[in-house]
Amino acid sequence: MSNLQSQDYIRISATTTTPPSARSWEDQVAKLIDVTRCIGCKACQAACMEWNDLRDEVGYFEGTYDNPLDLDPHTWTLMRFTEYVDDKGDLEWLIRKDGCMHCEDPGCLKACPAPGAIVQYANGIVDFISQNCIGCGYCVKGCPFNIPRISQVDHKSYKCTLCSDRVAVGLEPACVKACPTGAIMFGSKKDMTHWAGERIVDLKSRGFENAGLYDPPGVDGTHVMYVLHHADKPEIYAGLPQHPKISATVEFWKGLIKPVALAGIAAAAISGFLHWVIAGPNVVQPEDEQAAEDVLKANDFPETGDRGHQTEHPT
Amino acid sequence: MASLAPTFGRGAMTNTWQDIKNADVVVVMGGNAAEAHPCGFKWVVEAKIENGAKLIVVDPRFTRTASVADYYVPIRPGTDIAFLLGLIRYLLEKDQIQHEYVRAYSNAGLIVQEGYGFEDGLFSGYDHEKGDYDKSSWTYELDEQGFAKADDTWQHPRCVMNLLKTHVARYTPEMVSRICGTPQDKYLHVCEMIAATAAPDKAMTSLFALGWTQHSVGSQNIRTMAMVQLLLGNIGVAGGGMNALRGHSNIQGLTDVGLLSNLIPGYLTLPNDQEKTFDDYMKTRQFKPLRPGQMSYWSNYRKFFVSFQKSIYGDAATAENNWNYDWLPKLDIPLYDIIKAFEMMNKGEMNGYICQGFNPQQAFPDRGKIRRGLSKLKFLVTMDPLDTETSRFWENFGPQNPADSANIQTEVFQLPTTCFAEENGSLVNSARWLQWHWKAAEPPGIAKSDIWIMSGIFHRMRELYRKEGGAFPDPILNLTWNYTNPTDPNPEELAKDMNGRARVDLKDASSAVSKKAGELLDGFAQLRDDGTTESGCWIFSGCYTEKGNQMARRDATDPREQGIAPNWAWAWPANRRILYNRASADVAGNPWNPAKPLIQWNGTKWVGIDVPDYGPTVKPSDGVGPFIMNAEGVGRLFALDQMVEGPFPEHYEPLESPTINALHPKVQSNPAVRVFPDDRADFGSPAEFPYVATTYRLTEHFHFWTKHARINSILQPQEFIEIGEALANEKGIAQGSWVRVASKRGFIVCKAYVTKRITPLMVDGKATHVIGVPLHWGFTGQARKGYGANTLTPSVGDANTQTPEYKAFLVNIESVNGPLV
Amino acid sequence: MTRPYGTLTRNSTVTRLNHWLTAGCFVLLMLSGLSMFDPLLFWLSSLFGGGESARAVHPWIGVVLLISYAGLIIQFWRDNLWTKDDTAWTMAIDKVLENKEEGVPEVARFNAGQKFVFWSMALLVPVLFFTGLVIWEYYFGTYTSIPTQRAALLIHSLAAIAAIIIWIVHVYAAIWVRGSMRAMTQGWVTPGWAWRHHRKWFRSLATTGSTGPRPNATPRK
Amino acid sequence: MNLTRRGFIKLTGASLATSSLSAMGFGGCGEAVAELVRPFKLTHAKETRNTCTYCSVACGILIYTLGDGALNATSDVIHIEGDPDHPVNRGTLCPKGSALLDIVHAPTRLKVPKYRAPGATAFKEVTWDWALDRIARLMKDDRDKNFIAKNAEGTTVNRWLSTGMLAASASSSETAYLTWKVVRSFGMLVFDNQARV
Repeated sequence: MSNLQSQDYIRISATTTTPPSARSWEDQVAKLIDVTRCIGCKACQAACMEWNDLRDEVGYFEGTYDNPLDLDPHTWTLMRFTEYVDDKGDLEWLIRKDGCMHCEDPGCLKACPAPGAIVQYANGIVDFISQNCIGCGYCVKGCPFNIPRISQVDHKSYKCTLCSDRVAVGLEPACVKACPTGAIMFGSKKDMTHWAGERIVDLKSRGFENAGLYDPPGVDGTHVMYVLHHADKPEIYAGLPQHPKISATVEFWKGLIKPVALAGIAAAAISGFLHWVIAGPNVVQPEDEQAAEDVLKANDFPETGDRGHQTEHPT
Repeated sequence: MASLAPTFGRGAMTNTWQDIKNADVVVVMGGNAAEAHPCGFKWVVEAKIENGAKLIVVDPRFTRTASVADYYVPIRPGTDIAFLLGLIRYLLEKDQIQHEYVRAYSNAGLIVQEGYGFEDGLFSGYDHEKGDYDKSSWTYELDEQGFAKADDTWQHPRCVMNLLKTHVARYTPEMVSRICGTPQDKYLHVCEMIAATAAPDKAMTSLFALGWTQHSVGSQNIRTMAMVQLLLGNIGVAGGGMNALRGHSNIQGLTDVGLLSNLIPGYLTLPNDQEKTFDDYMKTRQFKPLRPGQMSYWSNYRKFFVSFQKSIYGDAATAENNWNYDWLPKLDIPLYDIIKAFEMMNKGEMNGYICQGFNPQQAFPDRGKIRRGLSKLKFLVTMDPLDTETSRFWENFGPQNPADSANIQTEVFQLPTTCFAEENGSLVNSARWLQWHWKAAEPPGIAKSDIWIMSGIFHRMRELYRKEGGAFPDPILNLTWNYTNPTDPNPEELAKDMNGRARVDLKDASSAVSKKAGELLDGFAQLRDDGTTESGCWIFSGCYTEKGNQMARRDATDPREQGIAPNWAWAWPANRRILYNRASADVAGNPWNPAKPLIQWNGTKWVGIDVPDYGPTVKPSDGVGPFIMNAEGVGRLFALDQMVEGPFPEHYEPLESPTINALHPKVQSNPAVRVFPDDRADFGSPAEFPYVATTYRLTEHFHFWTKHARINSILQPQEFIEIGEALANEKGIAQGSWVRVASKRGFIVCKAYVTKRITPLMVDGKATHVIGVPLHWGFTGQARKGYGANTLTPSVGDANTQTPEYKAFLVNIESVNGPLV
Repeated sequence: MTRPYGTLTRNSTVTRLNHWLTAGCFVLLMLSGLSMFDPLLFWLSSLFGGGESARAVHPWIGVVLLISYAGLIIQFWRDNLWTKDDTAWTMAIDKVLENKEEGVPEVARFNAGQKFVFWSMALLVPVLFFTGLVIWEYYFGTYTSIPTQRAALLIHSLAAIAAIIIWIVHVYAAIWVRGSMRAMTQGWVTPGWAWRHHRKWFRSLATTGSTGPRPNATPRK
Repeated sequence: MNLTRRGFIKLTGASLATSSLSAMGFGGCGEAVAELVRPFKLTHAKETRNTCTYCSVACGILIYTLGDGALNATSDVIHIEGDPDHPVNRGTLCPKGSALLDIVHAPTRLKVPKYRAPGATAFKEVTWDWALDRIARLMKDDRDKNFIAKNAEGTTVNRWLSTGMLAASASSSETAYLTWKVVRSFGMLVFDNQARV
């Protein structure tokens, strides 16, 4: 494995600046979340808050172990608990660490209108650069996993950075380091995929026939992947989407209609210009004035005050 | 651990945390390792992944540990002994025991004397008046030399093996299921999985914690599994053991250093009133071997004791004054434990109490009684980094602490202390490792270390006694205090005190000087009983030697990656990482499991990756047993007189139980348990309180500390209880709604978590509901204000250790509209 | 106000102020909206002091536009009701475009093109407003599902594009038909202008003796 | 590394136009790109090895403090994470350990000694000297009054039962040893720790 640091970028939101390409030694990274090893202890959540200096408000117990209740600008990763009764009638406590999936084809970045507010580094990390964020919320609509959250305080969008600051100096993300049971692993995407394969063999030997890797092709794969006991039913893990991809609505909005709309606007303007050139202005003629005067007279149109203050004869 | 010592000789976790990865089967029962010890639990996950291990979880609730288990079975709180004795019956009936191991390394073949018996729930010698046993019949039949008689063929009707068979015969699968509520097929499946580790090269580890200790039969819970492990040959081997997962960072250390009512550092014990003289005292402690040729290491007791007295009293302790034996306080009762202390407070028998880093207002049973007790004190001193409930017990916080300040005459001192980040020192972890840590920052404000504060109190007391005289000032005036800075001794000096040093030039057998006067000792083998050595805690001897601070070692090298890391920090005793590791090899000294040997005999000495828990050159043919602390050299299936309620475990119902004891209705609960009359009056009946409650930790919190930390308060913000869907439906309790949970002693009003993870159990044909009560909340800190689980718990303890019965008691529950204001 | 002798009032002062408020809002919305629509046009946000302020101010301008346009609707709706003549006028649009209005049905106060602009905007402005509310993150971000917001964004964009194109037509028409701009700036037109472009309207004023913008209720004598 | 996978954005006339606009001062693309990752916060922080204060797994931790220890710098804990060298935790920490920073800096950490007089409804701040003098006075008076030198049978028992102590499970063994010495030199028997709860 070569260097995994977040040095170069391969995509920047809303800009056409060419990404640098001379350095080609960067490998793509991945975080592998092995749900089957996870005990739901929330160490990842705590480590994330501690490292990233995030402190939410202290909430309330709301009839679930999910605390806080949802991702928010101060909660970039969240354990979601599901009590699931399997086909055999046995209880399984499915616990999934939710957070940014770092899509290879990031919908947030595609949707973002602010230049440089979302970048994708060469190692695959999709990062929000808060200084450039305008707070429009388009990333929220662009994301197929419902991850980014807009702060009501500073109107910036926030989500997991995959600890790009740690990765940049050669460290693993804070959640990965903390995870007590090794349910979160970090390395090159190639290595993580390989390791997931070994885990799946073990799980199948323990009776989980549908164990598998969640690396959805709809977004060209992700840099955060899951090992699931029931990969055939990802939705039982607190609604992990079966076939995530950037919404067709968003693709259309950020794709085809942009050039078509600009073309349409331009066409309208050009048509006007051409009409001007060809037909020219529509100007009132003296005959028109005369005809109008005749009508007015015929109707015995009253004199008005205005008429007494004539300063200019209409043409 | 007053259950492992009677069985194996020492009361501590036998193996290391990392060694768990060598297990073939991991049983988590009487604990919830994933929840309470996530970072230790990683080695269970490693065992599963790297060793193909199977994880079995037996728990009233489907816990976080269960969420990654291969097999989970439910059990009614407080019935573990029935489950495990049934397991022993299964193992004996199916002959799934490791024969050679049991024959050589347990007391299965020793013969018990004739007077011993068991009938209708009581062992021989019970005194109904006193509620106590005369334990004289619980012993071996001795021969002329004072050695126990043995029958290695197990033919003798009174050999331990046969007594055991008879004892467990009643625990049929039907009976187990009837008592525990565990479905029979699931129970038998667990038996089958566990029995597989009887093979010599297979190991099972038992991970347990307060889920076993916090019962009126807590010690016997553990002992029963210890017996299972002996029968399966799983003690002393890699991946085996009885792994008592201690709760607090230095609770092992505090126990090692003897900060309990009856202890002297190093598991020496204080004298009692009957031991009038030093000789009386020594008689019951210097255990002579009960079998020929055994080490019976406690026969060195005198060396440890004298060296200890020299350490704390120096020149004032002499042979002539019996090393100041009389300066030690004597006990008139077995223990002045916490339950007794608060009983005394409530009766007005106590005036002062010092709580050092301890929060009894939340942590002790029956919070109401605790508050009433503290209110009767003249003074209370708290030393804590945090603003504890105890230090504010007198302040009215509404229903969570309805104190009447004006009527509480207690003077309270709230002293701010340093925390871990602000001091040097060592902590002993569960696996007995003494690990040094370094100060990183200054404490906030003018907070001071506990060392500074205790020294301050001591110096002022000593000064007052010097000036004014008073009651028996001698021990105070003569306490050794040779520290560079007497007002703030540095931890390194204290560590050296515990390690011990030579007081004169020590000479070895050849009369050469082996240690110069004043030099630090290399280990407890150098201790002497003539006053020429001193050591503050003999089991720690070797932790700080002339070679430096061994506890600060940071070489993580792990030979064969077998989870020993012998050069990381230092472990007591003598840096042994796996206790009883002699038992990892067969009688001839060859490892049971050649793939994972710990030590083995190479013809001249014991070699391997661990320090032998054995004489390093003792030949296998000498027949010395692997349990060197025990007078018989073997592990005890029959515990002699070491346990107060019997040499074998027996199922007794919790003091508050929803059912009658199916085995012996006349002896419902532990007959040797101590209950104060006022506490007994506060026990509830199943008619009034029909549901079984159990209290526990959540992984997001640590006791009542982390509610002071913002992040942890975010992760679990508010007090709640857990109930199954069936009970919730019956009671009309909606998810996340408010409920009132009451016991005879008090009530809490909090949110309800309705879960599939708790299901009703069929106990004696009746559906029994369990209510889970997480314990972390209180009225100070960052989290939402709560009552605390111990508002509900009963003030009764384990008969041996007086550990409160937090894990099984009775409550009622009802839906309410909202919190009390 | 001083104005030439014999001219007719095409738009009252209130109407004109209302129009230009609407127009100003529209232009600002268009500029800020386009800056968020396509990265190519993000530089337009600089006109508002940057992307963040463009984002912040856009929905508020939208609220003003909605209210303002409602005012225009109240003033204009009756004169924009579609008639058979409008259909005929539309059929003869080629002649109109060639500036040959003879033979085209006489037009009342508004011609079919103007009515089209009016009713299009009357439809698009509320559409833009309500879809805008759905995607107004600060206040309404949590009230609707993300798929709803995605649809709203798409509809908002499409509606905006349509509105911009219609706006271009509207602006060009004002430039093309001389005198129209003044009708909305100073408010008056010459009788000849009225005769040429809105003859029916002109007749209604003449016969009722009104100087505009609307005929009097009863014909003179 | 597959270059084609890197998804280069193609240069188009439009992008040239944008670039020119940027060059003219419109838009913030140039500045945007300069803002890459958040600076690593521990580059020169002092690292101290310590042990987690909670459970008995005794995970190794690294405490990072502000400043390099120079005399003129006031040090403060800024971050705590797992010690990767530690054989048990190997760098991992549980949710309590991961949040140790918040217990070090808890708003409810005590900073000064406080005293509550009998019947009072609030604490008041006191000096260490005052507090320790008062405690010693109360203890000595109680000990002198209630010390039991001999029991009813006349056996020397030298015990003091009317004042008790609970010792801290998170304090070091060295603290524990010193505490033991002090407490037993007084003859105290009502003495316990968290081993039971």
